[in-house]
Amino acid sequence: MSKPILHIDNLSKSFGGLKLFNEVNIELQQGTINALFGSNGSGKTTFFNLIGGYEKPDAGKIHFNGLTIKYHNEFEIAKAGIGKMWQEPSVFPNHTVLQNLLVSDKTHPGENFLNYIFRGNSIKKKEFELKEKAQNILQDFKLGNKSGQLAGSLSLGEKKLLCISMLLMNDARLLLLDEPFSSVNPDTIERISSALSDLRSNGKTVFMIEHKIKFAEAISNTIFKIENCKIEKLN
Amino acid sequence: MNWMHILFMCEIYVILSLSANLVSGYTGLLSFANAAFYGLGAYVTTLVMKNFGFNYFPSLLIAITFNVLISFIITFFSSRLKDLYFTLATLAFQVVVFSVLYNWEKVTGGSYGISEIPGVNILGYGLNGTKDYAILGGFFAAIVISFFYFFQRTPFVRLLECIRDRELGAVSLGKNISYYKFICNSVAAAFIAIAGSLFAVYNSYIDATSFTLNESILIVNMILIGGTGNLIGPVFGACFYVMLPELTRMIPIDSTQGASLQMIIYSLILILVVRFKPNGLFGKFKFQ
Amino acid sequence: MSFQILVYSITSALLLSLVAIGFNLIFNATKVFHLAHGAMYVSAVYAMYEFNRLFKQTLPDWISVALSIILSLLLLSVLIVVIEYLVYRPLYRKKVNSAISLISSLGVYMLVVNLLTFFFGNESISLNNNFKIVVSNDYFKLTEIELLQSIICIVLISVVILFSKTKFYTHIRAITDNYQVAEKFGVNVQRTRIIALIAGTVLVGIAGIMKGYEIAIEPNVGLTIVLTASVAVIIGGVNSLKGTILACFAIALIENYSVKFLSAQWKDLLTYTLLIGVLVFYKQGLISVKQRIETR
Amino acid sequence: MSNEANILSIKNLTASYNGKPVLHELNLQLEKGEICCVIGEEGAGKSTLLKAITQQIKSNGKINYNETDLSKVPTINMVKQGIDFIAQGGNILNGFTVEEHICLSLSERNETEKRIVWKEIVETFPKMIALKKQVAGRLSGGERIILSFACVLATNADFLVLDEPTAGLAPETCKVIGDFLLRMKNEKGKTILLLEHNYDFAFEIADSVVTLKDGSLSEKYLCDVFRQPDFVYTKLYQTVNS
Repeated sequence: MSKPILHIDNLSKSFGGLKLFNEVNIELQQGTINALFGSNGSGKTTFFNLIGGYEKPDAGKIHFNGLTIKYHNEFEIAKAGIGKMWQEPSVFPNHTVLQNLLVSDKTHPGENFLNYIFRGNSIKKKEFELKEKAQNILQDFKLGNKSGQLAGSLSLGEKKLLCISMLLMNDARLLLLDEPFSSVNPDTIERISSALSDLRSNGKTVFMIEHKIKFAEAISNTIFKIENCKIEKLN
Repeated sequence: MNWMHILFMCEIYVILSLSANLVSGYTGLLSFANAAFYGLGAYVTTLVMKNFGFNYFPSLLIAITFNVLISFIITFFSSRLKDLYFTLATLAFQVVVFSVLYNWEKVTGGSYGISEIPGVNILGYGLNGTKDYAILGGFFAAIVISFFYFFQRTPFVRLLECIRDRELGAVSLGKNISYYKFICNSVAAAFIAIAGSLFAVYNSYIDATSFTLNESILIVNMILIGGTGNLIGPVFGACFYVMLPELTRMIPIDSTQGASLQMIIYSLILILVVRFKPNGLFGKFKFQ
Repeated sequence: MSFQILVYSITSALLLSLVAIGFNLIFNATKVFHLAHGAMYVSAVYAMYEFNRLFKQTLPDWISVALSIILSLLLLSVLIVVIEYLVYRPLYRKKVNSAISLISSLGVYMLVVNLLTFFFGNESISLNNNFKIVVSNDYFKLTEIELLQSIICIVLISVVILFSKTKFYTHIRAITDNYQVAEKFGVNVQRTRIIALIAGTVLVGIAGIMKGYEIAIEPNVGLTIVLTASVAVIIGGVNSLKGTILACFAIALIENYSVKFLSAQWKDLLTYTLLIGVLVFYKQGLISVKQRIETR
Repeated sequence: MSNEANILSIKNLTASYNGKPVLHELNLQLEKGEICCVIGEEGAGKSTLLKAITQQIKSNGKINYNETDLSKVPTINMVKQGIDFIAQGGNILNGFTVEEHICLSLSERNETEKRIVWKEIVETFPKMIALKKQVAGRLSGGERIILSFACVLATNADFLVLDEPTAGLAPETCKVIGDFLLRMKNEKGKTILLLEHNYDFAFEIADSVVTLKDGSLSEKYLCDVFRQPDFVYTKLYQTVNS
């Protein structure tokens, strides 16, 4: 029983007078794919915003492998390893696919400004390393041929694939995907689900919101359902 | 037409527009506070040189650190406010700094300004005449231009542009947005301090009226007409705007009307550039 | 003595709310941070001055004043429609971000004010302010023009409050929200924009003329006036006219009482620090509805 | 389907959207009271087709509805012309409450009609009444689509153009929308142009199907053919969505 990567204990949240969650307790195991279903307006996106630290819960705590999520700045939670893909995938449109990946890496030389002045040549070496890593990831996601193309010109499906590969480059351990399969054609769905199972095989955890139940069920280990402000585990 | 004076003014405005471009071109936030930092740079250098008797270069360093500290305010604005309200906050900051410089008699000499500012002497050789100052100005301008030339090659700029295009995307990748905005604002404020101090020692008399909101609008004009997000745009914008008043001096009208005529031309160009060429003549980044 | 300041604050608050309501209407209808509003304020006084000088010889006094007011407001409306067609509409079509519309409006402001100083010189002008004191007791003195101002303002403000119940104001609110969806609901966006612009400009024109009778108007006082009005609009909440009016009273009181302690030259500093404070700490006033996170 | 003249006829329509040419020489005819579904994946030009019909973007080619040339009708009078539409994600004014949305759509109707329509909305979309005072900006994706349908019911237009009404909706909501559209067609004889990429939903309710691929339309297949015994159904099903 590997230790839970994400542990939520009695979380409750209401949104503009509407009670969304009260006393929700769930745990996600490391290296699994989990899907979350729920009728419309049941607050699935709000739930992901809570985990990502973009919204404050009314009560309850969220633990991500030992670290309790604090709510003053969102980027720290993302740095700790929770990657988030929005419903509208947030790729950088005016940069090439390769540049998108380079920027997503945690150790991107842009991190701190001062080492430009003192360690100029280590920057070039680091840049070469990152390009190497980015190319491999692109091959795995079969986006290799598009590495020079501007991210803005990709189709929605490819943007979602690029977004997932950026999170992988960012070494996110828990990936929150908001509707990865919606309004995407079948062969891209195939590519996305094979990418997700690769992620699972090298120890990443995926937590996704999805309406296309038959695609989500096919690849998820556990399924959760939101039912009148509670989240239950189905299988 | 005194060519040395024009050259010196070109150097000052190249430094100013390149720094303004760093704030607006790479973070996508349009700031009207550049003239405020220009004024603060000038006043701090003058006050340090006159009251504490320091030489030019140490007081320049003090002015730079002072401007960098003050630039925290702009970073605070940029982390909380989005495009329109950020621009508005910097406009208000500009007017506040101007009215402090203009009204605080005890320290800044109020509306009379400060005169007899000591000149610059390097290793005993005192600079005098516009030719010497043009050389000093050229030296500083060269530093600023080469800094930006190499700055554009680094991966740091790529990250800045990504943050500018999709801030939320960068946050969800764990990038600390305000750190990068702080870097841009403080480096820009430091360079602007150099321009301010150069103007003070060159003119040997400064008063608040040369650091008004109109000055900020002029600097914004420069990066808008030249275009942002690269090197040629701001440099061209600066030289164009320094040449322009020389032409209006040709037309036989009295000086007060001349000033209004200049502002009429600036505002007309501003409106036309924003409407027809939003990313300026050479610029890459469009304020869309 | 302090009661006199209270009375003075009320009259200046009423005047400020005329400008602020005009600004609010235009900002909501066109999403442009209409700094040129200040230029309209000043050019109303200049137009009034010129028309009055023209008609004074030929017509009896009060007819020439009435005629000049109407002609000045007409001239302003034509001017704002020209600005809409030449500057604001192309930007609206290109869906430009709001900082760019702020600069263009600032460009228009600079253009109009400097055209005025180019032709009429830099000195301030005033419309014969030799008015006798109508109400005077040991508490406060009220000159004729201030009384007239207050009455006109109260009338106009109540007209505007009634107006905010009509279909037309819901159209403005719809355009503020999302003009494409508003078009689907049958809201004629172009026409509403023009009407809002003209209504706002007429209001600010009247405010300018009335102030012109009270004190001398400097050509570049417009920017401070419109930015003070924008502070009221932001504090009062961008989409509530009543909020704007209440905020105008608050600002007028703060400004006038503080001028009593520190000297008048610091008045600008106070207004702009107030603007910064409101912008930075009063986030709620800017985003009228708490949108969902992704649309941030 | 009645053999009246085509209520809507689109002849060699070409349109482009922010610079890129999207639709090439489109031809489509709809009879009155027909639910026609245009199937195409995202980026094939469905939203552009909606924007072209409702004159939100300029396009060349002829679009006639009830013998009136739509290029002369601006978007704001579309409802008077009897045409209503729902863009992708629903048409929502964030600052307006649910009630204000419906009043806006009812603005052209007199008092008696208003009461009748309100009663009808309460029956078909009970959830809307619970959210009556709720500000639309806080509604979830599905609730926004249902609110848009309530507005469509309020304007009572005869021709509806719907762009991916079921995108991102849970199955039971799709069911509600499907029944609503069928009721609109059968009881009120409305013509509906459905732009969808979700096949199962489209096939249940559509009378005819057309595929849109890279901006050009295929032949129009009548759905009854699909509803024949199984083997025909599966064969044609593959060809259509190849």
